[in-house]
Formats: sequence, structure tokens, C-alpha cells
Amino acid sequence: MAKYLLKRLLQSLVVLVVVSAVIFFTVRLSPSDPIASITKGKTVTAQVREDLLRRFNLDKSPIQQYYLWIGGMLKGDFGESYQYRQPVSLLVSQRVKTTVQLAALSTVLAILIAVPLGIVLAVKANSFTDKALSIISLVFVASPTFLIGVIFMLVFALRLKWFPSMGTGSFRHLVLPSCAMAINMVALTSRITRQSMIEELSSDYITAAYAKGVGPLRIIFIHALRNAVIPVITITSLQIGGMLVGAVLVETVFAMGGLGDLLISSIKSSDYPVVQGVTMMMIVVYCALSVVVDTLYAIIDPRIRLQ
Amino acid sequence: MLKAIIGQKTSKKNSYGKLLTPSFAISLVIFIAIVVLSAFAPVFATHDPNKNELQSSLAGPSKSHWLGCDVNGRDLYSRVLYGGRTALMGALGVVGLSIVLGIPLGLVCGYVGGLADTLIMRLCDVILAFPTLLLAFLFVATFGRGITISVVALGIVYVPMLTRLTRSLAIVEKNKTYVSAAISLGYSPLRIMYRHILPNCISTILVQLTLDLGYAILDLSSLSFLGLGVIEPTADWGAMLGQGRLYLLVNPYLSTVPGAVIVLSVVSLNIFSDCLRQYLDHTQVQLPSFEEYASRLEKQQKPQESGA
Amino acid sequence: MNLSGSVIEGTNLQKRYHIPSRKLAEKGKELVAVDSVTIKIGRSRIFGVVGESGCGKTTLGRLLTKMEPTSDGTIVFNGRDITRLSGKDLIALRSQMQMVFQNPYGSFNPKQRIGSALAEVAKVHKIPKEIAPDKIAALLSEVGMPIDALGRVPSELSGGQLQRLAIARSLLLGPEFIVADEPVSALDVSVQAQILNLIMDLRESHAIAMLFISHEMPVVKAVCDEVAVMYLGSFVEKAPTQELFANIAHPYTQALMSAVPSIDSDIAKERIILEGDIPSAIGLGPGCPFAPRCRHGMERCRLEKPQLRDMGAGHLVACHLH
Amino acid sequence: MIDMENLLEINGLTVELMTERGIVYALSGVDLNVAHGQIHGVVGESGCGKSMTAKSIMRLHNPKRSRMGGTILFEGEDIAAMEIKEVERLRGKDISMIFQDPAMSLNPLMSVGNQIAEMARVHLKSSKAEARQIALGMLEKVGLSPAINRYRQYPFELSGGMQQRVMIAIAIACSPKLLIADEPTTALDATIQAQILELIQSLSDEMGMSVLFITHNFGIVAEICSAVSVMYQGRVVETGYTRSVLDNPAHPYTAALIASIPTMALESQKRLGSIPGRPDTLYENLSYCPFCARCPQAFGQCRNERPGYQYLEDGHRAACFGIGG
Repeated sequence: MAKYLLKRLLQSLVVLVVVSAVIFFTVRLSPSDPIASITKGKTVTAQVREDLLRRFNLDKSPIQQYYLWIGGMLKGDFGESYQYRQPVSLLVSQRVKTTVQLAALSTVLAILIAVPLGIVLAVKANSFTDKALSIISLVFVASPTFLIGVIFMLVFALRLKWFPSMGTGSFRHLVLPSCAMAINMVALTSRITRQSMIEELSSDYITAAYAKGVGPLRIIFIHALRNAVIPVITITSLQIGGMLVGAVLVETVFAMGGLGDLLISSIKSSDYPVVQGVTMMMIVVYCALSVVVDTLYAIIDPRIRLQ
Repeated sequence: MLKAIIGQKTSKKNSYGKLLTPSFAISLVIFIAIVVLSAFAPVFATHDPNKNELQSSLAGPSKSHWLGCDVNGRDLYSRVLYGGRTALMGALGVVGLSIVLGIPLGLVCGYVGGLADTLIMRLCDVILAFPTLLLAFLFVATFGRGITISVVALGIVYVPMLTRLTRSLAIVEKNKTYVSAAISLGYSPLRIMYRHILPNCISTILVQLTLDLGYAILDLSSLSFLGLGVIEPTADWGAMLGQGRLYLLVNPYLSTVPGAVIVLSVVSLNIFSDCLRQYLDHTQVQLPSFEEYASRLEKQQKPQESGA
Repeated sequence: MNLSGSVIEGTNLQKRYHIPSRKLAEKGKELVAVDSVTIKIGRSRIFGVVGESGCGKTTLGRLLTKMEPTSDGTIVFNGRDITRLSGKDLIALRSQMQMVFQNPYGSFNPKQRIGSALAEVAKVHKIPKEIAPDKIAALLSEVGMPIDALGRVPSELSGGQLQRLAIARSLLLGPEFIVADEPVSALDVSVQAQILNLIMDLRESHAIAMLFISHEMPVVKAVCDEVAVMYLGSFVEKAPTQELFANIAHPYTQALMSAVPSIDSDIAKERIILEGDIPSAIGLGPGCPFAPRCRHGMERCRLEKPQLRDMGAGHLVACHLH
Repeated sequence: MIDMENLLEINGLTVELMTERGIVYALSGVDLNVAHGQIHGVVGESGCGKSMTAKSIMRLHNPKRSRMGGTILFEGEDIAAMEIKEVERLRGKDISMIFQDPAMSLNPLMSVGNQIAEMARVHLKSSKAEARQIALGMLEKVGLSPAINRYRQYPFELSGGMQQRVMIAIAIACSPKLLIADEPTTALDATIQAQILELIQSLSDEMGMSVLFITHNFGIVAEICSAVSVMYQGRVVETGYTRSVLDNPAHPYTAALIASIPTMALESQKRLGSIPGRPDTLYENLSYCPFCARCPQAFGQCRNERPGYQYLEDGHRAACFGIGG
């Protein structure tokens, strides 16, 4: 088990190094002039230009810049924003709380609803409830997060005025955005859970368990569920990536000023240090969560744990 | 009587795993309608989608403007039609790119294996380390906004997913006896991959592609919604929704109509894909009860009797 | 045409696989699937190989047909050394040696009609268009299938029918050597008999050398001219069929024979039940591979691997008892 | 053969299955008796309904996709008419089952010890510690030692033969009166098959347990079964004591089947007997002998009527018009 995890950790470390290079050098391919972004388009004297290039390490070779960037990141220094003239790490730390709260709340909400729902639908497969809910979930899977956000805002904030329509601060501010994000995940996860449960329930070892005289409840919860949950975990881990992006969209809708807002405004103003830094951070989080998920696999499945 | 009817020999053809179920037909009709309306937008549109009529800014539905106008006074109905062109063509581009690169790469990885497989799979790992839209964000940040950049960026993200799927299917097929038989008959690897393995994987791939088409519509509209996709004044569902949300209380149609069209096209694609999968996967076929079966047979019997 | 009359000859064939094992204890060890096997099959002869799963019988078939490269040893086909053959030459050789597989349901591309599958073989190997249809028709009647089978897809046919068609397909190119890898073990008893009869007929009419792989003693006895018993990669006993079953010499062959459930009441037989599982072929020791399960196991068996020795009448045994 | 000492009496069992292509008449009147302590073989080729019979006794069919007729009397009680709750109490406790593919029949995520202990927990309401002791004892009993180490292992760590031993340990954990063995050795090698057969035979002797042994292999029947039923197309066509059936097969199908088996006694290179044609599909509820199309002795009556049983000596019976008359 320890060996498996170590191997997995090393793997993601290698991926992270390659990803960091991809991010850094992709951004260098940009045809636009970084000084123009820094000065917000104003023309400056050669002297000022020189100073700015030195200040942002732009006078060095790309390889050296990459080296400095990586070295800085390891020390917690993600560089300095062009448009705000503040350290990226400071900008991020001011906004990260909102995004983390949003993502965590919606994930927990989604899993708490989706897994039990999926189990019920699998047991009642092809009943009226199953069919009706499957159509509803199809619609929600197909609805972009931002549309759900906009509709929630229209109905619950603007018309009914139950919740604030924008900003952050209280728990009430979080309700609509996290529900908007969760709904998509509930739809997808419950579908996967249902499918996976149905498959497990029709497998040979379940027939054998019935032949042992094991009752239906024990079969569903002790035998089938553990096996069925493996693909659910896979999908959830993939969704974590989608969720980080979903947070960006929902934050935009509800003007929450989180990491997403920062990222989008930086893209629009070619603020490369922020784009690089935030992208890299998101991927680190994504990779870390994937490792957590793989640990879960190992805990559940002896075939992974013992080999 | 009943017993005798049930005893009738049924046709050998599989009669319950039908593709043309009601939900399949409905979803197909809806999707084709959306495609036709967007493809022939100039025919169906009532106005020039990019013409500003500031006097009718944010106007509600009326005789001349069926769904009202946006803040610049552009006709919403016409823009939805033209927006479909952008969304559908874009999604088609994304999926097309993934087909052109993903399927051959997947076949080579799965069937040939070895060093090529290892290298390609590691590359896929790196791309998949980026959550879907994040790589697109990076591309847009670097090369600027625009539909082409968005399509290429998303295409690159979709390729490894299709490569992985094709690869895993190819590995399953590779281990089947008929592939060994083909090798022992002296067939070339290219023939085995394209004539034998691919036809046996294609149905599963097709199911995935229809799903991907829906996801591509969603992802492209997300980019446009954030203002990172199409450039004004090009009509696009996501971008329209993004602008419309600022006037939610004044004219909710501005965001809800493009939103509804997005949902409708993606839902129909998903149902389409679901039906296709159920049709291909025989274990998913829902069987009638004995009573239903008997009454069904009785119905089939009746017209024959009356005809005779 | 060489003088000895053998179609295919494998000498000291060996196949080793490296184990990418994560278990430290097995690291760097090799799986020896086939170990120093020498085999020679003449025209119109059926050579049977019996053994349990994992004994290397299938690998041996794949080595002889060049489906897999050998680690060591030489293969001579019709007097020509084909051990290192590759690329275009190898593909050309395929028409002369064919395989029939265990699972008839899987040996045809499920998406391809039988007719198109047979036509493809003819097309790839450039059998002229004028001849191909007649040839296919003739073969179908020979294996006892109606012409309308050509319009079917594999899922519409039964296992026995598919196996007949698979045999017809392998004969289409006029091969001189066929490896039949458990061709009847997936079939029901009554159908199995039909296919075995067919194989015996074809051997005569097509002058084919055949390697017949099976895990069932009675089946091998029914069709083969010569039989080898294989255990963990090596032949432990090899003899002409009559001779082998008249004087079974190796303790493993004896155990295998005794394990065959028989319907005959009059054969009073001694039951030998082997203890334990078939060991894995990874990292075998220096001694006889069967020694740990053998009831006659001696000190010498654990230290020295017995070689095949001729006991007369072409009966070869690898055992220190003989 | 028909005596009051029967543990299991199946009379006129029919099973119809709903499939994609319509109704399949999987079983059309199966009659089968298993005496106390007897190992009773059921032989037939694939699709003849032998596994279906086994599943019916355990009521393992999906009730929505199948319907049953006839009676299955187990110790005088009709399983076919029971509530599913009652059947659940029988399953595993009085009637156990082992399957063809042990690798697929064991829960991959549960240690084998816990899977055996589960039987004691469910049926004997044992405490955790008691169940563990019972499971350890069972592991020893089926020859998996040291039991302490085996207890903790998972199915994927065991070979096919050992997995089947675990299945047997589960099956006998509550000392059932009847063990249904559905082709338990088909997936195993010859030498391992011999081990498992010996294990089943000795357990049956030791525990006085009846066994319904389903197989396609007449050799196995000859070795371990005292009585045998031959099935064809959803019916038992011949029943009797094993030697009686093997030495004097009364039904043409049984005779042809036995003639087609390659045996060690047979001279090599000789042509084997074979049955022309293949079994029909089961989409029709036949009103005539299902074997008549392939039978060399068929005559007019065979094509119009279903044959009833003709009785020979010692309980040996066969469903064929060609006998006696």
C-alpha cells in the first residue's frame, strides 16, 4: 500500500513538473507585449521599459525565467501581478476562501444527495420514479452551470428575494451558488451510481450471495455497494476538475470575487503572472485530490492494496 | 386461447432492443430541427442579426421582434438562429479534431503498444491534468480570444479522452481470438486495425462522440459566457446568455432563451446517445411482463384475422 | 522436400518472459513458458500435446507458427530455417501454416459475414478471383457446411458450425502445417465428436502436419499418431500413441490418466490424487519441475532435472525412475 | 427409485423465461428425485436446462422475467409455492449451491474468511467471534490450511481450485441437507478436478448430505454419482441408477451421447459416434418429442405426441415411445 501510494505520488510530481513547463512556455508564445499589459497600454520611455523588464525578470532568457518561477513557487512566491502590482500570492490568499468554501460545500452536498439517490433508483430500476428522475437528471446534466446560476438568481434572488443576488460574506451568500454547482454534479453522479449499482446487482457473486441466503438489504449495502462505488469515485475525481472550472463560472454569475474572477480578469488583461500562478495552483489542487482518490481506491479494493 | 397465442413462434430478430423508441425519435427530431434552423439561418431569420436598432433596445416580444431585442436593439430570435451556427459548427470542430487525432492514436496505442503507447499515454496524462476549460483559458490568455482558438484548445483537451477510450477498446478486441486468427492469416497490422478492430469498437466510440458533441456545446458556451470565446458582434448562445444576464429583470428572455436552446440541444444529444447505448447493450433491454407480451401478441394477431 | 519427411521441426525451443513484477521476491526472475522442447511432425501426422493450463502447450503452438518469437532454439519448416524470419517473409509464410482456435465463437470477426471473411483471406493472399469462389465452395462442402452459411454473421451460427468454418478458412490457403489449439474443448460432446471425425478425415485428404493441443487425454488418444505430455514448459513423456497408453511411464502422466473421469466400469484403476496446485512457472529450481507433487520424489529429483531418455519403441521419458 | 425417502422431489417443473426474442420454454416438465445422502447427477449438453433446474430449486430467477409451474418438494414442503422470505431461510441453511466459475461467484472485496463467517452470522445468528471460529473450522475442513492465514486472503490471491474450495466451505458452513453443485469443476484442470470431486464425495459421506451434481461430463457421473438424470431440451429423458443407465441406455439420445464420448478404452484413430443436427431453439412449447428430428429410430407417433415415461427395472425410466411398446 505504502509503495503504491509512493509510486502514485511520484507520478503526479512528474506530471506537475511537465505541466508547469507547459503552462510557462505556452504563455511565452503570446504575441502580445508584456510591457503593454504592465503599463495598461500607455507608451513609456526606454528607461522605464528597461526598469520594468528587469523588475519582472523579463530581461532574462526564458529558461532562466522558468527556473526563477519554479524556485519562487517552491518558496511560496508566485511572482508579481502586472495589473495590480501586488504579489500573486497575496491576491490569491484574499480570494481563495470563497472558492474553497464554494467547491467544498457543493461537493459535499452533491455526494450526500447523489449516492443515496443512485442506490434507490438502481433498486427501483425501470419504475416510474426511476424514469421520471432519469429524464430530470438528463436535463440537469445538459444544463450549463452558469445557466442554472442565472435562473436561480432570477427566481430565488431577484423575484422571491430569499437570498442575496451577489457578493460574499455570509452563509446565505453561499447557498445559491453552491446549489447551482451541486445540481449538475448530483445529476451526473446519481446516474453513474445507478448504472454501476445495476451492473453489480446483476453480477454472479450477487447471485451467489442470494444462494447463500443473504437478505436483500445486506446484499445491497454490504456486497454490492462497495463494488459499485469504485466507478463512482472515478467519476467524482474527474468532476473535481470540472468543479474548479464550475466555480469560476458561478463566481462570475454571482459576482463573488473569488479565484475565478481573478483568473478571468487576468486573462482579459494579459496579466500573465496571475494566469500562470492561479492555473498552476488549480492543477496542484486537482492532482492532490486525485492522489486522495487513488488512496480511497486502495482502501476499498484489496486488489490494488495488496499488489 | 391465451396459451396458444403465447406459444406462437416469434421472429428471430430481436424485437425489443429497437433503436427507434419514442424518446429516440423525439430527440432526433429536436436535434435535426435545431441543426436545420441554424444551418439555414438566413432563410428563417426575420432580421439581420448584427443590425443595431437602438430605439428598440431591450424591447419585449412583439409582432416584429418575436422574442424581443437585446441591449443594442438586435433581434433576439434571429440572433438565436445565427448563434446556433457558431455553437454547432464549433462543437463539430472540437469533436472532429478529436476524431482525426484520437482514434488513430488510440488504435496504435492499443494494438501496437510498446514505446509509442507509453509516450502517447504520458502525453495524455499531462493534458488531462488540466481540468477541461483550464487549458482553454490558458490558450485564450496566450493567443487572444476567438472561436478558432477556443475550438482548437478544446479539441486538444478532447483528444486524450477519445484516445484513451479507443485504446482500451482496442486492447479488449486485440485479445480476442479473431484478431489472433487475422494475424495467423497473414493480415497486415493496418488492415487488422482498420478493418477488424475499429468496426468492433466503433459503436461504443459513436456513443461517446454524441455525448462529446453535447459537452463541446456546453464548454464552448461556457467560454463565450465568460467573454473568452467569440468576439462581438458574432452571435453565440453562450455569449448572448452572458450579456443577457445583466438585464434579467428587464427582459429575462435575453438569457433564458439562449439557455433553453443550449439545454435542448444537449439534452437531445444525450438522449440520442443513451438510446444508442441501450440499443447496443443487450443487457439493458427492458423486457415486457408476461401479461404485456400476451396482449401485444393478441394485438398483432387481430389485424391478421380481420384481413383474412 | 527434405529427406526426413518432416514438415516442421523445432529443436530445443525455449520461450522466456520477463516478469514486470512488483513483488520483490520475484523481481528479475523469468517465467519459462517453454523449456528445451524438441518436436518433429511429419506429413499427414497429428502430434498431440496434452497438459494442464499454464503448462506452455499454447505457447509452443504459437512459437511453431511464428506468432511469437522464440528465445532460443531453431525452427525448420520444410527444410528451411524460419527461426529469425520477420516482416514480409513472415507474412508470406503465414499462408503455409495456420491455426485453429479453441473458441469458435470468437475466431470470426463478429461484424463480418462469413463469406466476406473467407473472401478477405483470398484477397489478401492474391488467390485469383476466378478460382476463389470455387475453392471456397469446395471447402465448405468438405467440412459439411451449406453454401448459405456464407451470408451469415458469426452470431447466427452454432459453435460446431463456426469451428467447421474456421477449419475451412484455415485450409483455404493450402497450408502444410496446422496448429489446432484445443479445437473441441468449447463444444458439446456430440458436436465434439463431429469435429474430431472431420479433423481425422482432413489429415488424410490434405496431407497436413498437425499439432493438436488439448487438455483431455481421451481426445488426444482418439485422434493423434504421437503424443507428448507437457508439464511446466517441458515434455515429460513422448511416444507414439499406442505405445504411450500401453506403457505409461511418467508419474505425472499416470496421475493425469487417473484423473480422467471414465464411464467404463470394467477398468479397475488406481486413483492417484495429486496434492496441491500446479506451481507457477516463475523461478523454477534446478530439479524436476514435478518433484514437489510427485509421490516418487527423491533427493535426486530436487537437484537434477531429468532429461528425455529413449526407453525403446520411440518412447521417451524424462524421469529419474527410468 | 421412487421411495418415501426422497429429500427432494421435483414434479412437472416448467420454467418460462421472457427474453428479447420472446418467451423461451427453458424447462417443460422436469421430474427429478434425490434420495437422502445420495449424489445424483444431472447430465446434458449446453442449453438442456440442467443449470436452470438448479436455479429453480433455489428460486434464483428474476420473478419479473420468468414464471414457474409444477412442484419442488423439499422435505415435503413445496419450494415453488413458498413466499420469498421463506425461501431465503432455506437458502444456504438447508440447501446450498456452488457454481461453475468460483472467481466470479466470490465477492472480490471481501476476505474469504468473512465470506464464510457471513453464513454463520446470517443463519446461525452467531457472534463475530463464534462466526470466525466456524469459518476457520470450515477452511480446515475443505483443506485450506493454515486456516488462520487463508482467512485473511482475498479471492484474487487464490487459485481456481482454492476458490472452489472456499465456495464449498461457504456452502457447507451451515451443514445443509442438499448441496447443488452446478458444473463445479468445469473451469478447473484435470488434476484439480479430481481433488474437488474427492472433496465433495467425502463431505457427502461424512455429513450425510445429498448432492445434486450438474455436469456435462458422463465420466464424472460414473465416478461419483449413484443415480443420474439425463436432460434434453428442458426435460429429463432418462433416469436411473448410474450403472444401469450407462450400461443399458434406454433412450436413443442417451445412447448416442455415450457413443460420442472419446474414452480411453476406445481404439485410437477410430471414428467416433456423433449425433446429426443440433438441438432446436426453445421458442416453441413442443407437443412432440424434442429429439425426434435427430433420432434414428423416430416414427409417426414421435412427431405428434410427447412421450411419457416408460418404466424399466429398478426405477430406471425413459421418455421414449420406442421402449417396450
